Amino acid sequence: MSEMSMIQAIHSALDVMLGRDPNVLIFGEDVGYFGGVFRATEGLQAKHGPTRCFDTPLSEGGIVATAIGMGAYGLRPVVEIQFADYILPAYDQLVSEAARLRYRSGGEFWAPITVRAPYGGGIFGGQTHSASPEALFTHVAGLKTVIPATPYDAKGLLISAIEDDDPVIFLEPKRIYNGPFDGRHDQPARPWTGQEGSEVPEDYYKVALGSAAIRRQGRAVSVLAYGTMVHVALRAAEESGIDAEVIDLRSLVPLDIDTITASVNKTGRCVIVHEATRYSGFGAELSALVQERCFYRLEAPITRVTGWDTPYPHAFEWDYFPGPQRVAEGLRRALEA
Amino acid sequence: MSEMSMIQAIHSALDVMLGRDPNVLIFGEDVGYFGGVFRATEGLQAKHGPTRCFDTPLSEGGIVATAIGMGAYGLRPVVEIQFADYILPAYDQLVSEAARLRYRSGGEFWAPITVRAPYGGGIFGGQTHSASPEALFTHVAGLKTVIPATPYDAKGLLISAIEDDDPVIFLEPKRIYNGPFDGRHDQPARPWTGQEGSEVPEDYYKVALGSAAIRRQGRAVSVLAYGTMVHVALRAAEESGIDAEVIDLRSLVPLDIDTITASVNKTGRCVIVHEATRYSGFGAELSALVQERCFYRLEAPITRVTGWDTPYPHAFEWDYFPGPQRVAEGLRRALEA
Amino acid sequence: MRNQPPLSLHIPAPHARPGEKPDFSYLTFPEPGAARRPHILTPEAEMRDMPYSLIRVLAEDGRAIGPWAPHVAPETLRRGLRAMMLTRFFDDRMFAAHHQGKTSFYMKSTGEEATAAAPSLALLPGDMCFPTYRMVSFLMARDYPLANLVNQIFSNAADPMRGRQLPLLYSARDYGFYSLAGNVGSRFGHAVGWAMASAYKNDDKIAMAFVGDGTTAEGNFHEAMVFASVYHAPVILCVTNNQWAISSYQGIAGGEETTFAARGIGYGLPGLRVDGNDFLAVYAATQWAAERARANHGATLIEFVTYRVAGHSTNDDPSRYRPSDEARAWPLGDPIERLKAHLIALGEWSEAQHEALARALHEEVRAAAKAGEALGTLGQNPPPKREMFEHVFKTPDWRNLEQRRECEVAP
Amino acid sequence: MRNQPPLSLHIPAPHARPGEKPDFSYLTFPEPGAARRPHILTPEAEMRDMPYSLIRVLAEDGRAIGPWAPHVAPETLRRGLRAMMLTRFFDDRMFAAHHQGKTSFYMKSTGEEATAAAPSLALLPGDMCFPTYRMVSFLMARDYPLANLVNQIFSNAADPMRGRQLPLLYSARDYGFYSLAGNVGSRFGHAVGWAMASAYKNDDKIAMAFVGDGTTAEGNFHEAMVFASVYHAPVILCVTNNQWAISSYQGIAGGEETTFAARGIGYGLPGLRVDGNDFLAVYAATQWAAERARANHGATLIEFVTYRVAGHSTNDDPSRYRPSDEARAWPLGDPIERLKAHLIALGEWSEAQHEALARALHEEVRAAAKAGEALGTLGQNPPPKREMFEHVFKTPDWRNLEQRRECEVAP
Ligand SMILES: Cc1ncc(C[n+]2csc(CCOP(=O)(O)OP(=O)(O)O)c2C)c(N)n1
Ligand SMILES: Cc1ncc(C[n+]2csc(CCOP(=O)(O)OP(=O)(O)O)c2C)c(N)n1
Ligand SMILES: [Mg+2]
Ligand SMILES: [Mg+2]
Repeated sequence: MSEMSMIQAIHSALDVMLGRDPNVLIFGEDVGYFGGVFRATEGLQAKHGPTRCFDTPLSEGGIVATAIGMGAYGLRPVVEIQFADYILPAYDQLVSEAARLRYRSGGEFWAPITVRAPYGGGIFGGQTHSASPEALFTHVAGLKTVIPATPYDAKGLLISAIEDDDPVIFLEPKRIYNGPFDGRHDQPARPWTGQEGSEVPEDYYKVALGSAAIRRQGRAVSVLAYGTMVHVALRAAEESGIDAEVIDLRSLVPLDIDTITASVNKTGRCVIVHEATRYSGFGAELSALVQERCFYRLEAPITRVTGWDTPYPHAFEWDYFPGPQRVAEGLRRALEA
Repeated sequence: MSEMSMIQAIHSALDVMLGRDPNVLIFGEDVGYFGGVFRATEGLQAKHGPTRCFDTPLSEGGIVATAIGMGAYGLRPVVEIQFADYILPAYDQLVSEAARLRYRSGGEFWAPITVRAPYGGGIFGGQTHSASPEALFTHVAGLKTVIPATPYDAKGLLISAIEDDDPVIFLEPKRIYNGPFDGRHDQPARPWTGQEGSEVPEDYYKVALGSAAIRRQGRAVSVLAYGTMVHVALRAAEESGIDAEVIDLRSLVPLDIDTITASVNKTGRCVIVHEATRYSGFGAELSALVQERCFYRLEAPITRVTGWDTPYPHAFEWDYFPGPQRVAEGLRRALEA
Repeated sequence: MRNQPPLSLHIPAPHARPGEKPDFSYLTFPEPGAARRPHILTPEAEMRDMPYSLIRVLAEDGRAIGPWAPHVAPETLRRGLRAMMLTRFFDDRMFAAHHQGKTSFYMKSTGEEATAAAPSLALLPGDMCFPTYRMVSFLMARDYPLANLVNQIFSNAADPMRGRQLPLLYSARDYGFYSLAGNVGSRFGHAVGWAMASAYKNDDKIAMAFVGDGTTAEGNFHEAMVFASVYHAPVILCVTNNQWAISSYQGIAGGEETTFAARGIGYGLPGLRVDGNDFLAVYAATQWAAERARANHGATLIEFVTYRVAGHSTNDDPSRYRPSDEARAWPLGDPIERLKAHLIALGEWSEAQHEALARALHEEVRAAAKAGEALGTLGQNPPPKREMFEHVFKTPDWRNLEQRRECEVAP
Repeated sequence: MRNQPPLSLHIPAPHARPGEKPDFSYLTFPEPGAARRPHILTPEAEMRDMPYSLIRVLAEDGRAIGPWAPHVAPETLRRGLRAMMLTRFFDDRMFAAHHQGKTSFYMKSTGEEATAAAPSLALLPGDMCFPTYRMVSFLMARDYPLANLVNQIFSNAADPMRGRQLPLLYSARDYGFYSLAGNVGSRFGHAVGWAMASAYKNDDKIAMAFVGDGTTAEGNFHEAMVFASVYHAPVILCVTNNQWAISSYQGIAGGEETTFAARGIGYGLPGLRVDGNDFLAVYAATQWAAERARANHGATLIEFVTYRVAGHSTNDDPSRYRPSDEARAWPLGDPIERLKAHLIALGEWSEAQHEALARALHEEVRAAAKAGEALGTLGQNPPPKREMFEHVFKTPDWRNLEQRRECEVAP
């Protein structure tokens, strides 16, 4: 065990897997010699060799296509898309190829690839460094979508993703790479040190895909969140004094539907939080599932607290980003009703 | 007025607009000399000239990028993507460029383009000729998404889309190009002749984007549908004898939220129908909106009747396609509860 | 400068449309045997003439001439001939089956059979082909069971794709034939990745991938070329230029601006232009590129110049957009006739043998079709419904299980 | 065949890493004046040597020599010089402003100023440039108000992008400067479409678009090339090869396999390779391609060979991946110094004038920055919140209106 930031935990997962499995290799833009713009692969090329971790042409479609072909051969490629905003040139490869390869070939070929991408806002990244595209993947049968909220989970989930025989989109909330940001942007940034989830084993371990974590037990209202929003939600519960149960989904596909329904059946109220635009966001699916399964226990409308239905607006970072006050307001709405 | 099939109505819209506005031009794969694989542009090249309607290289990304550039110049390009399945190579252009051009440039540039694509199943088209990708567009701020269900609407909505100064994704339910398929695949195909919505003016007219049509008044349950599913839902109401109010959304963005909430507030029950995979489909957004706005009037869980969460499986067409029996079953579920 | 005529938009148009005389004058062909054959380790900079030439081996009289004439055992040539003939019979039968409602869709490869049959025999076991939908002759040359093909085409209970995939979008891993899909071009980069994996593992296998002339316009064509070039991937990347992409002639893909083989130059890759109806030329070019790849000298782009004799698919009527006698005017002949003439010239084949083989293959196809029909055609005896929910993931998730139950009880 | 060594995966690596001696031996340059200048209507087939040459005009001694030496009024040259100098001062000031927390992000174009300043002056009013983020010198050469730039960089209430866009992703329609975005390459095809629209309308305007060496690997580069080639679009497509893409040297984009200009050959387009630090060469090549385009002869691909002297952006420290003295070793010099020497050699400029101009520009930048700061820097005095909800659509829909209300009352 040692204390790690999320980026260190991700680095450790990659390092461990390169060491354990010669079929694991890493590539992407600037991930080789330089170690990635967020340093997730720092030193891995020097340590494991130039064919284990290398730079690619600036071509997301090419990166994912190459990974799928390698996966079909029998390797386990882990690729980095520099920002989730830039995953769209690879979208056809992910949807039409990776997601369907096993199904359409009657099980003859499959794509055991992991696509890592820093995602989300809170860093004044404007329209092209802030995207939260998770709903574009959750709609696609055959893709798994995973989002960690702590260093411990990041490492354990990433190792699970790499060893998974299905294609996994692994979205990393870059705002919490270095500390558990809770949305209070006017306060000094906190490091991961001393925070829950920052004790990380140095070696191999897994956190299973498809199990949520209850980050805060509560009886008044269930909050469904993932990534950075878990921390914002915890903060909102604290600030508002509302006895919220905060559930960190960890993976959106597969989804831990049992933990969700158990919690909402208990509290009778539900608030869903995400950074992505609201309309057709993953919150819509969560809302639909909850009302389908917990209808008779719901005492108030399910509330969504999300990014607005606009492109990510650079100068309005803190008006767009769903901060603890907006989440707290959502909690109050869910309780008042 | 004359009777038209949906494909004829679309053809007529294109013909009328080529005639009215020299800034309108049409291009796409096989749309020129040949007139398109579904014949939407038949004869238009011969009539209006080779620069008004022409073939393009097989490159959906290139087609949409070219259209955006033309739109920025001041033209109104109408492009055809041969099947909606093949729109994904253009997805980045639509999301990162077309949808944001006006916003990011402070209103200096915009993309008044219309992207037509035959979509949906029911034709034994398998995984790559059956896609219903509407939810991939509705999540994107800045894009409009329109889906007609009758010849009259197809022409009027398409003309509105072409004249609209925002980018419009115009999805054409190809199963009903030639007749109003209601899901009874074991019965002989019906032509549009004599069917409601097949009387179409020969000239210019518009159906406004953002207004739904109530296709059947009812008091027992509201059915939200679009495209082919409108006809399936009507059939399901008829077969089941349930007094369903069938709402044809016509445009998903902008959405006619008032018509929807008024109906559900009246009936207290809601069934949502679409062909796309269920998880994170557009039905999820509809479900979320309805429960947010009509919570206290809902007497039963909102039900979704949709495609399964699998790729579109060729041999299982009629097990996958939400037919009238499955929709009727959904209506019964909504009433029994 | 403003005194010149205004701009105008150039829209390419083919030389002949329905009712007009076929015109292939745009194609200029060197004589068989004329193209030079560089050493396989030649640097790209010394081969920049190759994309503008045309590698041809079979002369009018059936002899194999020039530096590209490969050493192929007559037995291998007979296998190739058999594969091409079998393909043609099979295509005809399945096309007819579509008209009888036994399947939803079919596509023929008539006239192009050599571009897949010859590579099939030139590649080694363990190599992987990333095909297009017009390459069943690759499988035919490797004795892939006709029953598998037929059962997939009929989507019956024995369909190896379990009813999930369109007819003719085959997958045959053990035969070195990668899973097809309906989207064009999106597997081109997989081939590069697969080849890179082989190099990464210090293996000796190579990959060979195909796209059509039309498909070269897709972004993924370029991405594959870039990766192949940068990492010296042991892959052969091929463009089957059959002059048409559905109704669009090759000029719409840029074929009037330069050759498709010339695309290689922009990536520093050798570009070979090959008579695609010449079995020996296709075989020789494949072998050249394969040897170069196995020698760690990286990728080659090959353009196979051929002609799509049939319509694009069962949905297509080519007489709507090209002269109906265009196929007959095609100057490079028929690959089957040309290989047959060569074998006869070698004294390794005869008209009588040919006829006997034709009868046997015809019967083989008939029997396979009948057996498939007995098992079931489209909509009759499909695979069990549960197959719809398998293989979405390696292990079904709760949605797959719930929905399977919902579907199985559905009315 | 199986007796040869196994395959191995080639990973390109640059000639020098931090701590090593800079090494540009991979670049071979013909002398200034040496490259031939084909007539603008020359068919592509007769220009296939051009991508492997290098168009250079300015000699060591400041003279303009050879067939590419353009006729440019000294006044124009002085404007170009001024634009480049202004850019450099501006870049330095804004880079510093980032360190002071006044903006979120900045990118410099140091060393590459000629590649945008010269085209800005060579194009005609009404033409449209589709730039990269390293081309503010294009705007500087057209006297775009510094206030607009500064206000956008500071995201204050006077930001012409209304707070919605990152700093430095400008849009200036009236100055012939198309809206930038953070995604690389995705506007390359817009330029082709824009140019096709001009041809469609029988207009006389042309487009000029830029991508970086790294960005050539994106699929949209290829798609733009294909459309430009097929429709003879009046567009100049440019690759600014500054040797680096963030930390990846140009070999990772294929630059060691051939030149980027050679990509043109594969599309039947002329490919010019140009000394990007030579203002006159850039000007001359732009003019050549512009004339060809306006004469309805279609598109040209130009590679500008230059060097990215600064880090990629304010987030980057290039000494982590390349020798810190690499910029000094760059063999093609500094575009400002070279143009200055030329003007002096012409007798149209002097050291004293240069110094006076430097002082004036420095002050101009200082004043603009101050004025912008007074209006507000990042987070101080942003545009009104309602701007967040405008221009998503031409007319806000109910979601925009509801959410605007929700946001305006938000805590
Ligand atoms: C991405 C994509 N876009 C469009 C199509 C529709 N389509 C199928 S085949 C085809 C033409 C392909 O032409 P070519 O590449 O020359 O191959 P050929 O059919 O001649 O063998 C088209 C447009 C498709 N399958 N995939
Ligand atoms: C689609 C996309 N992928 C990745 C990035 C991240 N990125 C920004 S600039 C850059 C390097 C670009 O290099 P090059 O094209 O050579 O331009 P230069 O910065 O040298 O001017 C990268 C990888 C991006 N902006 N867009
Ligand atoms: Mg073709
Ligand atoms: Mg660069």
